[in-house]
Amino acid sequence: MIGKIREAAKRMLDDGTVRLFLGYGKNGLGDTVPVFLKHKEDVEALYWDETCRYNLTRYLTDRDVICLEEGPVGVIVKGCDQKSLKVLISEKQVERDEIRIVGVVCSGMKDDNEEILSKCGTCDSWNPDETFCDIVIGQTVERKIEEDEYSDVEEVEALDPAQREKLWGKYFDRCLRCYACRNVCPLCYCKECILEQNDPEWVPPSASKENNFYFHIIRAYHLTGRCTDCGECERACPVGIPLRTINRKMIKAVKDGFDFVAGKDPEARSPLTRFRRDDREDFIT
Amino acid sequence: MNKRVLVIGGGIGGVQAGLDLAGMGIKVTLVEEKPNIGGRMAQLDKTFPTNDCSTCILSPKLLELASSPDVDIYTCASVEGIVKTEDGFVARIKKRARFVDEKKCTACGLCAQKCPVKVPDPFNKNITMSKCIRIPYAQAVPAVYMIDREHCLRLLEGKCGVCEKVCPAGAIDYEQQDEIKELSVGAVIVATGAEEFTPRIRPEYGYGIYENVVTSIEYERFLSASGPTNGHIVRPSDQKEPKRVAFIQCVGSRDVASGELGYCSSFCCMQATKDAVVTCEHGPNIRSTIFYIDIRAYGKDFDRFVDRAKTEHGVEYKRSRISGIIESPDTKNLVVRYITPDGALKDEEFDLVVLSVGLRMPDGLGGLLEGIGVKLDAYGFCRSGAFSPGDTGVDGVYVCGTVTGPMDIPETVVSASAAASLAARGLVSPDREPLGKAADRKEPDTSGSPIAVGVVVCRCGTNIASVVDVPSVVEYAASIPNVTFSEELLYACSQDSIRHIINKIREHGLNRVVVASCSPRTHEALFQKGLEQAGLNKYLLQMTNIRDQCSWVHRDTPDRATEKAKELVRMAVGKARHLTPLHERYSDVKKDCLVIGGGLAGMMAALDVADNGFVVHLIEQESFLGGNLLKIKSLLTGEDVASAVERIVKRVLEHPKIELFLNTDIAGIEGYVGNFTTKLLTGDRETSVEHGAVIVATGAREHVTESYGYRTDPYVVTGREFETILEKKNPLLKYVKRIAMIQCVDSREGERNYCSRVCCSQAVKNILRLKERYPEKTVYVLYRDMRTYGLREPYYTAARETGALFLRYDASRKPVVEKIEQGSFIIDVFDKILQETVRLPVQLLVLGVGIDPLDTNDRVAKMLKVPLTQDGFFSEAHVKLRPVDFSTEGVFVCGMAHGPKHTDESIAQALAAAARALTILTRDRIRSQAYSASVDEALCTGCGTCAEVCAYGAIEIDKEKARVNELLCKGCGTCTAACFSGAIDLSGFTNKQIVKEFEELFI
Amino acid sequence: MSFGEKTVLGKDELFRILKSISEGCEIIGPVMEDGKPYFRPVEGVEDVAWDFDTTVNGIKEFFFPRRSVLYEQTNDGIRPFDPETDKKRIVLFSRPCDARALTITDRLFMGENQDRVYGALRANTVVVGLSCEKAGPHCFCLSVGGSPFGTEGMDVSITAVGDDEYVLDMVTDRGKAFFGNRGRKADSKRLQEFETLKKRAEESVERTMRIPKDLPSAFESDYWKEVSAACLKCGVCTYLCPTCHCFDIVDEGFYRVRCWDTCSFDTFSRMASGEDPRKDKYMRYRQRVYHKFSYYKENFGVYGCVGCGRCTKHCPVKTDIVEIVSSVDEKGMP
Amino acid sequence: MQTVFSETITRVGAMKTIDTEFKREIAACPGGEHIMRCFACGTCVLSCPVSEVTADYSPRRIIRMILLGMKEEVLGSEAIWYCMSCYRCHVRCPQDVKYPEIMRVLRKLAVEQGYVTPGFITAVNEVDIAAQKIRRDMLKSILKKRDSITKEDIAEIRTLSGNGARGR
Amino acid sequence: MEKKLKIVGFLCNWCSYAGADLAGVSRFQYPADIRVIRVPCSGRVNPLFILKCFQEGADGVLVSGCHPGDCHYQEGNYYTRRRMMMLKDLFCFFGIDKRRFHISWVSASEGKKWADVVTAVVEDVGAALRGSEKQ
Repeated sequence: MIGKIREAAKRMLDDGTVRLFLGYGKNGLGDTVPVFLKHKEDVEALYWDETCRYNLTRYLTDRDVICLEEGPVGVIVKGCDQKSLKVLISEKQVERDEIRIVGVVCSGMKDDNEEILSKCGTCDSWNPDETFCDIVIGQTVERKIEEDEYSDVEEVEALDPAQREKLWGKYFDRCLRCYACRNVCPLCYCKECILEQNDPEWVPPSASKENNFYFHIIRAYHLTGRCTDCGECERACPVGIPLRTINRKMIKAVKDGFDFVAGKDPEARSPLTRFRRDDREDFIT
Repeated sequence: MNKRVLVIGGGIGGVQAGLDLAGMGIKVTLVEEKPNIGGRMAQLDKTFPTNDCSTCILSPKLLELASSPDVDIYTCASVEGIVKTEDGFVARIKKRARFVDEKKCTACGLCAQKCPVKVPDPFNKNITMSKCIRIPYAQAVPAVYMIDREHCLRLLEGKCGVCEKVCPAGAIDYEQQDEIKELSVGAVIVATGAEEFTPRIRPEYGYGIYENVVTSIEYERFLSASGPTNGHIVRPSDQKEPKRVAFIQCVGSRDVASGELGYCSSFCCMQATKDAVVTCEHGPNIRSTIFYIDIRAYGKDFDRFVDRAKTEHGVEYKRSRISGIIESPDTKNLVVRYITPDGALKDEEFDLVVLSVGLRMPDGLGGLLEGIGVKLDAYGFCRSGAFSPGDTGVDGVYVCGTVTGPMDIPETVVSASAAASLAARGLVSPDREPLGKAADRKEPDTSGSPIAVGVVVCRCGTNIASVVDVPSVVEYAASIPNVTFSEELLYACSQDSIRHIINKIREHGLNRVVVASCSPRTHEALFQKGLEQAGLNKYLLQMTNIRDQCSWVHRDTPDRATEKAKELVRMAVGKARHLTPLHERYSDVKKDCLVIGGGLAGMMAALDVADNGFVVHLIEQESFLGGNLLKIKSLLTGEDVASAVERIVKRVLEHPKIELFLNTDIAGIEGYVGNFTTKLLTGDRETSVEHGAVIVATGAREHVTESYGYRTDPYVVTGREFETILEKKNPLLKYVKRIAMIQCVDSREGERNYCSRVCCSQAVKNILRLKERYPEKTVYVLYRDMRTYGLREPYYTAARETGALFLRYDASRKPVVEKIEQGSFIIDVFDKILQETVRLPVQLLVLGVGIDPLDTNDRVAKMLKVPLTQDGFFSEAHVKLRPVDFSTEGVFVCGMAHGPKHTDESIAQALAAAARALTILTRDRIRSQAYSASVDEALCTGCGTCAEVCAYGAIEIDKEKARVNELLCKGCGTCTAACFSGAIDLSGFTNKQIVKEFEELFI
Repeated sequence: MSFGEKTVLGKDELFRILKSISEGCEIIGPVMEDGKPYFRPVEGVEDVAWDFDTTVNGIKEFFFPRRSVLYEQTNDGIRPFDPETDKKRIVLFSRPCDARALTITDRLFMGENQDRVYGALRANTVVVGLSCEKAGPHCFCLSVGGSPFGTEGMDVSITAVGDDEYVLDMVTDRGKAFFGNRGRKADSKRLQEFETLKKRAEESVERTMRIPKDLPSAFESDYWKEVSAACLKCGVCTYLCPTCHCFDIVDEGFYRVRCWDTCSFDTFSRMASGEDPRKDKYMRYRQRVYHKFSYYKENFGVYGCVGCGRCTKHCPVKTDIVEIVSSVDEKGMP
Repeated sequence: MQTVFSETITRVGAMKTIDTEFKREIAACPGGEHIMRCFACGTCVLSCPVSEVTADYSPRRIIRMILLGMKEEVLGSEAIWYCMSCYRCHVRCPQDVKYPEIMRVLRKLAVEQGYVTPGFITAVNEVDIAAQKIRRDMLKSILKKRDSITKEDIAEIRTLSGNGARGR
Repeated sequence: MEKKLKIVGFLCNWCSYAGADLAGVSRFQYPADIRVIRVPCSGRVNPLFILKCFQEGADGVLVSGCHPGDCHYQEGNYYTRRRMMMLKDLFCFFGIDKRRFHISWVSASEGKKWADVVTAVVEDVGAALRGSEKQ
């Protein structure tokens, strides 16, 4: 698999179809890190194994990365990353013809202690979408996709308001406001996040429990109908807050409320930019 | 052709006609006898059915007229004579001297304070005394004083002269002479109105003898906060608050005393109901009772207003015409004898009696009108034909308002607009040079200077001050940071208050103004105009509602209401600090007009607009024109309908300016005032038309009833079907001897709790037509209230004289119809007079079924974004003063789409809608509001979310940035709430302004 | 610096001593939360873990809190806000690198104009250190002048010497006051064992960072763009770093609040005019490296880093500072 | 005279024939022209001094019976004889029905159609004159004390009319 | 006496604000705990406003607009409906009592309904606060 990836990258860099190639490599300690290759000679730095968890589409909107080289960019995407890419394209952040998509068949990523990530069990796109990617590397994998009952979300929904507040209070007490969850997310591409504005100031920047509550509510709301549950935010959080549970709550709400799943169609926009005359009204006073 | 129109009379009719004409760019001269315009409506406290304070909804219109550059107003003036010339008329106007220079007088009131001579105050119906030099009332327009020449010591005997000494503006001029002016005009509109009956016409009511018997208009002054008693109801005899107030209806109306057959004055039932409700509101221990013959609540939401009066306010309604009043000498109370429903006589003592006096024609007017060949009817009214409302038979002379017959305010406003459209004929055309562009005043740049907020807290008479402790709110406002000036005013909306605010702005160098008063929806424009006159950008105004949403609704907790008012003021200042100057944007006007519906109203509106030279696109679903009118043979007043319809349809078909679309549906209407694009569907052919205004005339349909076996029995017909039977001499008539007409079928109950206005008159018309040909047939009419209002009452009298028997029934005890066999019924109805059930054998049932809205109203309403009423008819902008407008600019309504109405009323409304549309089409440019979205390019990521939610397609994305088309943007702000990064904001309601507004609550 | 004589105590007796000392004190110690070690305030000594890897958050936040109110708007003007700093506290089992980090942050907060909050908290808190038997995979304390058996910043240093015996080393007078005459004096056999354990611990520090002598000359090289390309500009490395002490002061309602800030955020060095001297990502990452390994060293003679390795361990994209700094000579020099 | 259609109109319980032409018969007589204008507003009943003291006398009901065509009930009723033609109802009627004139016509028809003997009319006139005399004498007695009348005197007079109760 | 609550009401100018005016005109009484902010359309109400209200100490928030289909700006309240549905769901998920956040449709002719809505909201918010104090 690694050989094919390197060869594909080399060809692209060589014939100039891409000026920059985003892939996975190793650092000194043997950890997998994102690598940015400019020359066909560097393709040796590319690796592929079950720890290539990063969602590289994040860097397609990072001005500091894109401006490294003029011209089209090649990027390796797994099935889950591809969904984020579709949302980015639908929100005009990435021009389809300015990127070359190298889909890699994934057999489920593993975390630090070698267990398959919970998101991969229920993932329906181990095989990247041929019609969407430029090249797909690896044999298609036939597997039975586990039914996603959103048990983590239901667990929280079973609590009464006071218990919920206590639960999230515990987590948000830990939150450092380091914004790793925001900065790792491919859909948080705003030039200046609403949290950093102070005229008017929407959420105070200091990391008290209450302020953190409102930070996470805003983030969850801004991802409603857009988040594809790639899970990077939860992985990046140093203090282990179950951020995926929050995002999946909204994914479930959007699914139930508007029968919409993000990341399926690069043309479809978030349901909050659409409406139906007969939308639900059971919550209206 | 001379482009000036003379409007005689400054009541609400004359004012509305003047406004519409000015709106079309036509010069207007308005002549009013009294020292102020506003007429009787200015004397009213409140108006039904919404209980709006009359002055509050009237003064914006008076101010708009007074400040319009195209209108000259002559007050204390009368028209001596009018002579016809080839290109119009020459009017001789006598302007009586005011002895006060209108240009200089600032209405400061010093002269009145010092004037030693006391004179009965005519505005307050001589209840209180006023001074020899006075202003009619606080919010009078024009706000100029006047010396009463009959009582002035200086004028009569050369003594005193105090007023000249104290007048700071040097406005007093004793030498001022009456002037005569010759004025040549293109057309004349007579809007001189009518006067009230003096109750002396019925001496048995003791008016003028018993102190506590007052007329309805005097009582209005008692109720009015600016009246003699500042809104407290007191008995004239001992100035104590009365416990029980009686209202006696039909004083002078429906009475031979007012003319051969007597007529009804149309509005007294509802005015009494409103006054009774306001009286009950003054406190739990004050009750009102109304004695009436029929309650004529025929207008929109009138029946619901009466029901609310009964159920929520506890007003008692007693059906009994009062024969006389006796005063018990010691207590000065008044004993009123009435008949109870079961026929017993009862006496009840009242502390105060209000006589609901009707209207009659003033005597002097006849001479002037006859002079130009205008004929008056038996009652002295100047009637015009049903199919030509406002017409006087003399070309160029038109009439409107109560001079054509007693009517309520909405009908007056409609007839005024109609007269304006007639008078405009030939004076307007699409290529008229545009209206003078409002010179953009040089506004000082307030961005640099420190924020100086002025706070004005309005007492609104007692409306606010009776609940909210206004002085403490003013004092509190002064303590808010950046507030450099705060003050209270009795009526912030009055012209003198506006001038006062303007002075304070200049004096204190204010660059933000907060007005705590009533709803910005009704008064924002008024105060904004004040700021403009003070040289301040009018968008530096922030209003906050401490009346409709505070004092009126927190009456029982005055302390919390006061605290709320304070916080509302602080919130308003919070937002005001961040207000920035804004400027309106201009867009061009397409000169065509779209008329939806080819019925009578649609055709008349289309003809009127087209006759004035503008292209009309007339859309009709059916394959023929005429709508409901085709099913009517003649009108109550006798005019033949068929020939009239034929004439109108012919004119429409041949009119060069009318583009007719039959069998056509509307697929969609896009755009906004001055710039609509409508997609039409004829079969499968789609065409689109561009136009600047829309007139909705979709009409209505007869109600289909299930009652009394109508659907199955040929001998049970509706009123309209009976008319066709009469016309076609149906053989059934040979067999039928006795006919029963049952009124209010399915009306005024349950969901359809409204009166369809026309069924009573239809029954009367059918009786008269029937009896002309078959005098021997017997007719029984079973009714709940006979609502043949206005000049239709004589026809009701004539119907009784044919021998038709009118039996009243209660909703709780409806007539029981038993079908013996085909064409033979027995009706049991309880006759209150005989106190027994009377059994009537009849062969034919004629049902008065009323009128329902069309089911398609919903679809049209959605396309035009206009609301429907609870009953499904189109809901106009204001029931009283904007009866043909929608709140959406550029869209108007007329005919039965607005609600059930008579044929002549439909036509009047059609001409009115045409006039209103012309006020738009005659302009080259439309000023659209200043609020618009704008994008901060540094923050915008070009994601396009804002463009997705914009209903007006006002946002495009180019070069990865969103761009707003300010002309299309309507300022709704939906995009600002969709944007993640706060890159797009809405001027006038920016994120910062809204946050700073609610943040004040938590400091 | 230590007094030289060491004492030995059994685990139970040590536990009892610690219990008695921390009577009436607020206890802060390492606990496991959701499978990760954190320093948290705990109820009692019994809740504290005796053996744990490098904790996620260290002890910095107990002296330089994430959020502390400085001033308060009261009816009669703005008043300094005094958090109850006079409460006695005890930090149990701080690792040598965290304790040594205190000496670095002391240099900032305890200079001539001492920080009111930080100073009070330092004065009222006893720091009980626990030496590292075995270094973690990311540790490189030796390369920056630290040591797994270091005692800098501690009041007393405890070292486990096998079969439940602990060697105590009183570092400060306060430490001496608490633990002075406890336990039997360490005999030469124990001291010998202590030295061998120390040597073994130091050998277990696999990672060494070769800090270039002349970092400034690599300032203009494109090297920094390459190495910082993957950086997400989040605040994980700085907020978990025991020596990072940058903060921002904001007004929240009635309070003027000091809260942590990080040089990697876009708004950190943006000036009122909108101009930003360190606009691009690589400039900010380079600044983080130079601050710790060049400027701090020049000004104070010690590196601004204690080699705990948290920044590499917790970085979402595993940016390895050791490799980056070590390869400057090779790849970054002009 | 057109043909008369007789029909049965039943007042609950008693079936009576009605004559729809009765109202026209009266309208044809001078003074009765406006009978059909009545819209039963009740002013006549309220202003009638006789109604005030006579429960079952109501001018309005008589008019209604005429309009309904109950000829026999009307001409045969005692009620039509109570009217003392004081004309107060006539003055106040808003529709100028001229009720007293209609009473004169009814009385003429009642005599012509044999419901009463001619002599009865003179008897009624005599009653009117006697009633006026009694009224004159009573007034004479209280006029003496017109400047010092007391509440008790007034109460005493009221007892004669049964404390104002109708129907005495 | 009922504790004074701080409830912020965001009212759309064309329907709900007019309905509130009509409630005034019809003198329908309702509790004085609500403070109204006039916005052009309910679509203008940014969820951030509601968050900031709660954050700054509001006891309850009410967003009121035209009935769907009546919006003066054609579609504003359709988006409001979806946004508020998601926001309310989110609030509940994090433990904010759903009785403290209300959305209502009040048209220009529904004065009585406005008074009833405010009364119901004030009761709900009061109950929610009493409920949480009990815990």
